[in-house]
Order: sequence, then structure tokens, then C-alpha cells
Amino acid sequence: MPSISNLLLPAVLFFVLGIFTRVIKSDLRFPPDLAKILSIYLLMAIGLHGGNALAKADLFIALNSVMWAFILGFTLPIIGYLILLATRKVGLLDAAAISAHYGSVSAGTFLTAIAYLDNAGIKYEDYPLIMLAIMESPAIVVGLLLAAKARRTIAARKSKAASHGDEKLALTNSDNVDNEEASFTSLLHDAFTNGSVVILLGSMVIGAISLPSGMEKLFPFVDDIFMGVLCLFLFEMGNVAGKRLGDLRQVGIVLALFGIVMPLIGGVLGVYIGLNILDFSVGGATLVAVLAASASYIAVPPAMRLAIPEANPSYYLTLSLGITFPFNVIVGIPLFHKLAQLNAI
Amino acid sequence: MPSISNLLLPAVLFFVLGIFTRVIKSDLRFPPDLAKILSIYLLMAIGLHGGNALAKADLFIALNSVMWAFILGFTLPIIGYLILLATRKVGLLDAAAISAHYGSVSAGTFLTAIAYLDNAGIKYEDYPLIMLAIMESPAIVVGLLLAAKARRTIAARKSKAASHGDEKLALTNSDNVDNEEASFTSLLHDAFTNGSVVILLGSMVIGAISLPSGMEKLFPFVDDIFMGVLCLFLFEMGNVAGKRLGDLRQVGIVLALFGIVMPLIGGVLGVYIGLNILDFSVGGATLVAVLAASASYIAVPPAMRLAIPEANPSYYLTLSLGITFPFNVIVGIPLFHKLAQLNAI
Amino acid sequence: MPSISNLLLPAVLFFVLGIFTRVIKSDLRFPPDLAKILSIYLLMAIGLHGGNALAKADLFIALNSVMWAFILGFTLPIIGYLILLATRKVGLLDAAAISAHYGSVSAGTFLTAIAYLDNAGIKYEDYPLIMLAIMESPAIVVGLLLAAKARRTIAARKSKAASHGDEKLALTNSDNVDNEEASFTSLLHDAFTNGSVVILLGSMVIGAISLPSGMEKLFPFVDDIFMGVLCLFLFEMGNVAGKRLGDLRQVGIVLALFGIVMPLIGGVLGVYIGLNILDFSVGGATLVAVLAASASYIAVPPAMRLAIPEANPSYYLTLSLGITFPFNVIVGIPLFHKLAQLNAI
Amino acid sequence: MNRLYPEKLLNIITIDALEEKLVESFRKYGASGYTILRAQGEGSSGVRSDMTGFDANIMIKVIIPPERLTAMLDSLERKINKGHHLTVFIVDVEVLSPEKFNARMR
Amino acid sequence: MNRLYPEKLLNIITIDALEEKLVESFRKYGASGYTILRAQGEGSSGVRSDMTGFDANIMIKVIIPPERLTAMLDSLERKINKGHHLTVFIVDVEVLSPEKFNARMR
Amino acid sequence: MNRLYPEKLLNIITIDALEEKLVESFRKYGASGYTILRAQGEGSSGVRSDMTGFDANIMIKVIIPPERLTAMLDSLERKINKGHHLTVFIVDVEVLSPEKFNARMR
Ligand SMILES: Nc1ncnc2c1ncn2[C@@H]1O[C@H](COP(=O)(O)O)[C@@H](O)[C@H]1O
Ligand SMILES: Nc1ncnc2c1ncn2[C@@H]1O[C@H](COP(=O)(O)O)[C@@H](O)[C@H]1O
Ligand SMILES: Nc1ncnc2c1ncn2[C@@H]1O[C@H](COP(=O)(O)O)[C@@H](O)[C@H]1O
Ligand code: NA
Ligand code: NA
Ligand code: NA
Repeated sequence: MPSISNLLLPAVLFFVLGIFTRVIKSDLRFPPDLAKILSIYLLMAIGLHGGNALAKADLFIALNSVMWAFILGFTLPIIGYLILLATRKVGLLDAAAISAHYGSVSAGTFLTAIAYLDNAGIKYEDYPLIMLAIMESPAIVVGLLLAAKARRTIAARKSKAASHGDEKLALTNSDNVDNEEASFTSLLHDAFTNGSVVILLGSMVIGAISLPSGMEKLFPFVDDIFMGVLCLFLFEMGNVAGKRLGDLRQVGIVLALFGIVMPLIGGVLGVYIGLNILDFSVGGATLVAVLAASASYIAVPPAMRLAIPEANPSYYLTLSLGITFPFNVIVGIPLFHKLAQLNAI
Repeated sequence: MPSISNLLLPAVLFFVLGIFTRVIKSDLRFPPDLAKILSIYLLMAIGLHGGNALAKADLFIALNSVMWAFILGFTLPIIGYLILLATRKVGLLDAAAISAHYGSVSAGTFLTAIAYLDNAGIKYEDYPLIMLAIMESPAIVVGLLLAAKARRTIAARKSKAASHGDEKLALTNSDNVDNEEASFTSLLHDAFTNGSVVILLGSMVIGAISLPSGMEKLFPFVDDIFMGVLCLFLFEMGNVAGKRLGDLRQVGIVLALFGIVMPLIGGVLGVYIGLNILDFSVGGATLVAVLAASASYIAVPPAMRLAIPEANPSYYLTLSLGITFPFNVIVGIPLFHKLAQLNAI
Repeated sequence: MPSISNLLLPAVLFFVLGIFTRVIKSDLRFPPDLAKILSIYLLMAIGLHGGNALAKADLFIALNSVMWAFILGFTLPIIGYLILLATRKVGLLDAAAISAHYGSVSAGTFLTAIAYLDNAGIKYEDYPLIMLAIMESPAIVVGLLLAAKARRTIAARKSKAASHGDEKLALTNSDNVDNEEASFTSLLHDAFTNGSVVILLGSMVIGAISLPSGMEKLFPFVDDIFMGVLCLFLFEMGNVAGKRLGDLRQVGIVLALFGIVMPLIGGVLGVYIGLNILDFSVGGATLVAVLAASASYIAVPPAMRLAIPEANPSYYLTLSLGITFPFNVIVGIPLFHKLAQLNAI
Repeated sequence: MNRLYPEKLLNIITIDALEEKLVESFRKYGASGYTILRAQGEGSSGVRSDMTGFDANIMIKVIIPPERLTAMLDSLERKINKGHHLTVFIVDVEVLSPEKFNARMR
Repeated sequence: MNRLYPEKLLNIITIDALEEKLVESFRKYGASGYTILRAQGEGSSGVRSDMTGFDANIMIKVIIPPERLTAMLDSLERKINKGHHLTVFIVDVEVLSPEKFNARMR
Repeated sequence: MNRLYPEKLLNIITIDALEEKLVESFRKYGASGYTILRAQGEGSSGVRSDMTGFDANIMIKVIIPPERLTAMLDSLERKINKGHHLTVFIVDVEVLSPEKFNARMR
């Protein structure tokens, strides 16, 4: 039964311990820079490792994977946006900001999935690694497009009201649109030069073109101590996620359910694409499912803060870090694996 | 002669180097978060290691060790308190705050002792590890009890004076008592959910229940690089301790002597309990002695700052970090080991 | 062709990636303390490694190396100072501050050179390591002497002007000289107790006198993960150097050329001293060349800020980190190696 | 053109262990928010800085309407009388929108 | 003896992602410099602190001649109206050399 | 009810390498304490921030009785005249207990 033994992986246990420290109101606090340092290390390590493997990989499959990463990254936020509007629990701009997170991915969840597969001795392809690097960016772009659409809708509603009244409002609106257009290019730029994306893709390229003799000397750093660093990172993420649990009440039951439904939709789509379209093994399809199911909590939140400042950060942070992340780590990964196993037969 | 070769352990040498950097007034300063990151790592590593070993251990001995950890944690501060009162060099509240530190333990000293034993090829039991995790808490509790008693004594003295004069003072006193009672529970909670305690106990549980295949991947992180990280940590601790040396004059000769007498008392008690009551090997008894002899410099100081704000932090920080810690690392460990050897025969 | 394969070392590639993140204006920023933590680690690791090797080394050669490190450290800033005055592009005090950086060394460049030699399977002596530790200090001292001389020249010019006018100015000048004399001793002290110097020399001593059994436990930390940490460090340094590229315009073409000419002069001198005077192998002579060619960006800048506050930090930071460092890493190292090879025949 | 409105800026320097207690009391006495900066310092209780970084100073800033200041100061004075080391000072500031600072934290 | 000259100290508390944009506008509106402190805090948009440290608050301080303040405040108000969370306050300060703060950043 | 007493708050922004020298002078000129915040910034000498974190700005705050301020400012001006980059400003503040700031550091 993989679903139980998954809980006994050190990485998962440390995540649970992190949540627990908050539940018992321990004074344990991690230095603010630690998570950032650990993230840099983890992204660098998986990048190098992936690039090294991909140097020997099939270019066609690689390009196909990239294309499907783009498709997933663009489609999932739109699905999420429509569901959120249907719930009528949040405004248009909040819906745009929240759903952008679900097109992106969580490297922490991905790495836990790898630890899970490694532990169960299940093989997987390296292509999902490139998808991981790709999927940060389109989600941010879609978020911006949805927000632009939302703003136009809001402006239209307002100008209807304004046609009976104040001229000045319409002016202000056109002002806003100007600024938006101007900053759209800059946000597009931000989406593709985001720090995480650059470390991941950069390390991948380095892993692919480095001299083998040079790479060999890196393995103790990027391989041997990797699992320990991941445990420490998930410990801290648990601590942060645990803090968000307290905000659950504020988010409400309907939104909380959204944080579980979205990864289920993403996971099912991911298993299907992984197995039937990209023709990956059960392990590889599980990883695609995890990519589709997970929500960003590193690259997208600051991007949304800038791009959609009107949205309430409590919503998207609580959903992605307080609900979807723990759900995926504890329930999602073994579930998607099972699903892939069943469908592969 | 272990007492000389102890000084040639890299860990001890780095501690000495750290002190030296202050003596020569080097501008070397460690980033404030580094010690915290290193502590988290060290506590996690010894916890995992210990838990892994304890999974195979004897439950009865484990419980017995825990009980004696409690007894030591409660008794040592009371001994310290009485000695401090006898010196008449500090007030009641300072005496309470200082002595609480001696019931607790120093993970840094403990780890140096392990490096010492490993280097000399001496075996030791894993039970002292649980004791290490336990002993942080009772000391804080006793510190609070002693402070409460001290405050009552002070209040009694004052109200004698007040009976001839001001009514308002008595009122203020009862106010204080109210608030004290209220915060006692919260400080009790703090004592048992302290960050260090949680990391240590949590990692121990994870080490005990994790799948062996998962644990194996952690060993390069928690075992191989451990000694190097410990050296770096002790380097920084030496730097901090060296700074405290400058405060020695302020503390005075009598208090400074207390910082050496207390570890001697604790060490002797520890060797006795380790050898004769818990029936440990020479190595295990040395570790119990180190637990009893060492004074906390991580968990207890902030707890005392909160609980006994009237006490002067210079006293307890200088004693625990400037005197007792170096004394134990350089003199105490080989001394207690010798003592255990002699008594074991 | 070593000059091409050098670019395919992971360490060099990460440096280039770091520059690239700035060129594309990525939002990637490293936590401010990370570079400091990585430096401490790197200095500790090379110190321990070197000390361990030097314990078995020849005392006469070691002393001879130290002497030549002093000679280089004193001579190079004077050469730089004269060249800078000849360019007439900067004032006397700026010239003093800039040239001090070239007498000192860059540990990052040195380590890249070691990675380069290791990768090419070229042997080298351990003596350049002691030279590395020595050369930080004399450069700072020379910088101070040049600044003192410069101030006297400026004061002389001004008092000529003042003899026709204001008395008060002359007074202020003598005031300044007083304070200068007073702080010279303290700056001399700073030059020899600088943090980097203390870590490097201290670790070297520890590596030399530690018990072998104790040292063995440190190797996974100081050896195995070393190359990975170096990559991370150079990644960050590239990021910082990339930022300085933007300041190039401000510095001007003549000064920028100085940042390339100085390492060429230093490298040629270093190859000659390494091969013909110290009688090192091609690898050892390459390392001496790198020491002579590289400019400090860690120890010297803060020292100059304090000692020559009138100088513009943009000049020396841009030159040492934005020009000389990349030049040495990408061009200098393989060039000096080639030069040593040709001269060794 | 901006109209500016007067508010009081309360500053507290103390140890970070008191952080949660103080935030609680800001909530109780009706602050709309607070900002915390990590600090190090020296005062009557000696140097307050390293101790392995576990035990450092913080500087807290609270913009608060003048009419709510007195109750808050009283509560701080009670803490000081109990022996806690709090360095407190108040600055007159001007803000763009006073309503922001009248709202209460959730 | 020191003669002291009055200046305005503008304080802005916001998320660090806005740092570059704000610095740009300081340059545009003629500030001679600025100083940034890392911070954490809570306000109308909830706690702003950890989130893995990637997304924290900053507190920016700009000393600016009174006559340049209004244009700068207008620009900040425009940002606030667009939905950005900026906590802004102004303090009267005295400085040693007013010329220093009249110069513009390069 | 709280009575509030006026004090002067001296602020200094400079490089961290000057920290020890300045603390020395606070002691000499009779400050009762000081608080240091890590900062980054830009001014007449360009950006002052990363350079691998070894060489950053600090912002120092000293509450000091008005009558001791002049001597302290004179000493800072001497440092500025020597070429050191110090950004100095003074704020009027109110405190709870003026005695605290009359005491001298040990
Ligand atoms: N005169 C002062 N100016 C600025 N900060 C101070 C002053 N006195 C105390 N502090 C700060 O308040 C903290 C506690 O001070 P104390 O209660 O005097 O020990 C110190 O660590 C300093 O950070
Ligand atoms: N009353 C206040 N006093 C001090 N800082 C505040 C206050 N209100 C808000 N802040 C700061 O400004 C940030 C943004 O506030 P807000 O826009 O209200 O979410 C918060 O995270 C705090 O750091
Ligand atoms: N107008 C200003 N407002 C706020 N901080 C400033 C200002 N000018 C300078 N600073 C700070 O003071 C430091 C030194 O400035 P400077 O001496 O002009 O190079 C800068 O790095 C900034 O942190
Ligand atoms: Na996703
Ligand atoms: Na003890
Ligand atoms: Na050089």
C-alpha cells in the first residue's frame, strides 16, 4: 500500500513535523533567508541532474513535453478561473490571481514525488524536469490576461454607472488601461526571467554542456546530500503552511474545497497526458500529474502581488500553501501514482 | 593521555580559534542567522541519528533515563540557587535566572563530547540523547518556580516595610501575582514547545518510524558532513564566547568561580548516575556527566528574559557561554571521562 | 586546447550564468548573508586542506614563498599606482585605493584556478595556499602608505594656495594628519587580523596540528561538497559582477583597460616568480600567477572605505569585480597556464 | 495636491521574545497594523545582539490615532514596571489617509 | 556649533517586489538618495512576513526637500489608487547640510 | 495617564565598517544606548548594498538629551569633513521616562 508508506518517508514526516510545530504553538521560527537558500540549492541540484540526463535524451520527446507543459500551464488557470466564478465567492480579480497559481507548479511537491518514487523503486523519465522549468512562466502570463479581462469587465460595469454621472471616472479608467499596456510587456519579461526559472533552466544547460569530469565533482553536493536538504526545506515549508492553517476560517469552506478540487482535476489531466499523449512510464506520468496538480508558492505570489495588487494575498497564499501543498504531499502523490498504475494496465 | 589529545580535535581547535579571533580583536563576524541554521541542522542530525538507534533500544532503560533526566533537570538548579544565595553576590531573581541555566544542557558541549569519544574509539549508549532532549524543559520550569518564590520573599519584605507606609504598594504586588499566575501556564507551555526541544524530539521520532530505505538517503547529509558543520558551529560559538570574556570583570571572581564549580558538581553527579544507577558504559556515563555539567545557552536565556526580566542577562550569558562552555569543552570532557574510567573499575 | 574547455567547467559556467541573470534583468537576488556564509566555508575548507598538506612540507620553501608573497603584495600596488597616475584619469587618493586592490588576491579566482587544474589533471604545490593567506595584508598596508603620501601632496598643494589666504585651512590639515597617524596603527592591526586572513591561517594551523583521526571525519565536508559550494559561490559572484557591468560607463574606457592590463602584468610576474624563483611546477606557477593577477573584492574594499573614505568606491568595486574578476576567470587562468607551460620547457 | 493628516508613530525597541505579546496588545488597543524591524543595540542592560542570533532586538513601529495612544502607553508602562526592557518613543507624523489607521486589525 | 536645517523624511512601507519601481520614481522626482530596511508587518492585507522569505516587506526612507515632496506624494497616491498597498508617513527632520539633499541621484 | 518628555533622536546612515568607531563616540559623548538596523541604500557615493554582503549600510538611532546633542553633532561633522559618508538627521521625539536617557552606557 503506497498510500500509507508515503507518510513514512522522512521528507513527508518533516513536513508534518513542521505543521505540528505550529499546531502546538512552538516558538520555532526559521531564519527568513534559510528557505531561500534551500530553494536555490534544490533548484540548482535538480537542474544539474536533469540537464545531465537530458543531454542523452530524445529531442523530439523533449520538445513535445515542452509543448504540453505550455498547454497545461495555459489551460489550468482558465479552468480554475471559471470554477471560481461559478462559486461566486470571490471577485473577478481575486479569481484571476488565485487561478494563476494553479497553472504553475510547486518544486517542493515535485521533489517529494521524486523521493516517493525513488523510495518505491519506480523508474521515471527526465522530461518532467523540463516541464517543471517551463510551467512557471505561462501561468503568470495567463494570470495577467485574466486580470486584464477582469479589469475591462469591471470598467465596463462602472462606466455604465458613470454614463449617468461623473465624467472623470471614465478618464481615470483610460489612464489605468494605458499603464496596464505599458506594464504588460514588463510583466511578460518578469514571467520568463523569474529567479526560479533562471536557476532551473540555467543549471539544466550547465548540466548538459559541462565536461563530465567537472560534473563528477559536483555529485556529492547535488546528489548525496540532496534528500537531507529536501527534508529541511519541507520542515520549514510545513512550518509556514501550518501558519496558514489558522487563516482557513477566513478563506471559507467553498474556497478551501477549491484547493482540493483543482489538484484532483490537474492530477487526472496530468496522468492522462503523461500516459496516453507523452507515452511516459507510470513514474513519469505520476510526475506530470504532480506538475499539473500542484500550485506555485514561490514564483507566482510575488508576481501576482505586483500584477494584481487589488487581489487579497491571504486567499492565494492560504490556498496554495495551506491546502493544496499539504493535500498533494500527503494524499495527492500516492493517489496519482495509483491512478497511473491502474490506467497503465 | 586523552586530556591533551582532546585539545587537538578539530572541533575543539575551531572553538579555540573562535575565541582567539576576539582576543586579537579581528573584525570577523558571523552572519546572525548562521548559528541558528547550524543549530537546526545539528539538532536535526543528532535527533535522526538517535531515533534511528533508539528504535532498536530497550524501552525500560529509555524510560529510566528520561526519569533521571527529569531528576537532574530539577535538582541542579536548586543546588545552584542555594550556592548562589550563599555567595551573597547576586539578588534572589538573578540567582533564579542563573541557576535555571545549569539544569538545562548545551547541545554544543554534548556534540563535542561525542566527537571526543568517537575519536578515542570509545563506545557509548544512545539513551543520553533522549536525556538531552528532555533536560531543556524542567530547568526552565524550576527557574520559574524559584523566581516565583523569590518574588514572594521580596514582596513579603516590602510589605513589611509598607505596613508602616504606603497602601498602594501592596495592591501593585497582588497585581503582579495575578499576572504571574496567568503567565505561568504559558511559560510552562513554552518550556515544552521550545524550538530546540521540538526539532530534537521530532527528528528522533522521525528517525525511529521512517522507512529504512528513506533513512538511508539521509545519511550523507546527517552523518558524513556532520563533523564539519560542528566545527563551523563551534568556531562561531568560540567567537561569541570570546566576546563574553570581556564581560568577565563585570561578573566578578566569585560568580566566575561558580561557573566552574557548578559543572564540577554536575559532572560528578552525572558520572555517578550514569555508571551506578543507569548502568551505562564509561562512554555513556561521560555523556550523562556532560549533560549534567553543561549549561544552556540557546533555549534558556530567552525563556529567562521573558520570565524573569528583572534579572541581568549579562550574568547568565557570561557564565554559561563565557565560562562554563569553554571549561567543559577544554577541561570538563576529558576530566569526566577520566572520572568515569576510574569509577568503572 | 585548455582555453576552450575552461569555459565548460561547471564553476566557470555558473559564474557566466550569474552575469547572465543580470544581463536579462532577472529578479534573482541572493540573500545578503549567503555569500558571506559560502566564503567562510570556502576559506575554512582550503585552509584545512592546505594545512594538512603543509604539515608534510618543506619549511624553507614555505618561508621563501611567504617572502615572495610579501614582495608581490608590496610591489604590485606601487606599479598600479604609477600606471594610474600616468593615465591622469583619477585623483591621487582614488589611485591609492584602486591599486591596493591589485596587491591583494581573490580567493574565488584562486579556487577557480584549482578547479581548472584539477580538471585538467595538472599537479600543483600547496605553497601558493600560504601565499594566498599572506597577500591580503601587505596590500592594505601599501594602500595606506600611498594614501598618506597622497594626502601630504594634496596638503602641500593646498597650503601653497593657503599661504595667500586663509589660515584656518592649514590648521585643519594638521588636524587631519594627527588623526591619520593615530589610526595608522589601528589600520595596520586591521590588515593583519582581517576576518578572511584569520579564517584561512587559523584553519591552516588546525589542519596542520589536528589528530589525523579527527581530520578524516572532516573530509566529506571540506572535500566532497567543495566543488558544489564553489559553483554556488561563483553563481552569486557572477550575479554581483553582472550588476557592476552597468557601472562600466561611469568608469570609462581607460580605467576599464587598467582592469585588464594589471592582471596581465601580475600574471607574467607571477609565472616568472613561480617557475624561476620558487622553482614550482607548471601548476604551481599558474597559481602564483593567479595570485598576482587577481584583485581583492572581499577584504580590501571595506578596509579602503575606512582608510581612504575620500575615494569613490564605484571605481575600485567595478574594476575588481566587474572587470578583473571575469577577465581572470574566463581568459586569465588558461592564459597563465599556457604561459607557464611555454616557459617551463 | 495632497492633504496630510496628523498621526502618532509609536516606536518600541525590545527583545524579539516579546514580539507576540506586544502584537497581541496592539490588536487589543486598536492598532490598524504594525511593522517590525530586526535590530541590535546596547542600553542599560548591556549589549543586546549576538548570542548566536537567537536572542536579538526588534524595533516595532505602530502608527496609531492620537486618541488611542494613551491606553497603549499605559499598557507598555505596566510591562516596563514588571521589569521588561522596553525603549519607547513617540514621533509626530503626517499621513495621506487617516481612515487607514482607524481600521482595526483582524 | 551646528546649524540645523529642516527637511522632510518620507517613509514608505510596502512589499519588496515594488522596490525597483519606487527607486525609479525617487530618481524621477529628484531625491538625492534613499535607504531601505527589511521589515515584516501586518495591516489591512493581513500578515506580511514569511512565505518562505521570498515575499517580505520593506521600509524605505527618503529625505527630500519640502518643495519636492508634493510631486512625490502625488505619484505614491496614484500607485495606492491602483491597488498597491503602501503605508506612507512623513516626519519633520533636521539635517546638518541641506545641499546634500538637493543634489539628484545619478 | 502618561506624561511625555521631549528628547532628540539622532539618526545616522553609513557603512557598517564605521560601526565600532561610532559606538565609541556615543559612549564618549554620553549616550545611554543606541540601536542599529541593517540597511541598504543609494546616495552621492552610488549604490551601497551587495558587494557580497560584506560591505553594507547601517542605520543607527540614538536617543539623546537635547543638551548633549551639540557635542555629538560636532564630532559627526568632523568625521564628515574627513571624507566619511554619513547621512545624519534629527527628529523630535517624546519618551516616557527621561531619566533612562540621562544615564550613561557602561
Ligand atoms: N538611548 C538610546 N537610543 C537608542 N536606542 C536605545 C537607547 N537606549 C536603549 N536603546 C535600545 O533599547 C534596547 C534596550 O535598552 P535597555 O532597556 O536600556 O537595556 C537596547 O538594546 C537598545 O537597542
Ligand atoms: N498602523 C500601522 N502601523 C505601522 N505599520 C503599518 C500600519 N498599517 C500597515 N502597516 C505596514 O504596512 C504594510 C502594509 O499594510 P496594509 O496596506 O494595511 O496591508 C503592513 O504589512 C505593515 O508592515
Ligand atoms: N536623501 C536620502 N534619503 C535617505 N537616505 C539617504 C539619502 N541620501 C543618502 N542616504 C543614505 O546614506 C547613504 C550614504 O549616502 P551618501 O553619503 O550620499 O553616499 C546612502 O547609501 C543611503 O543609504
Ligand atoms: Na499546476
Ligand atoms: Na546541566
Ligand atoms: Na593580486
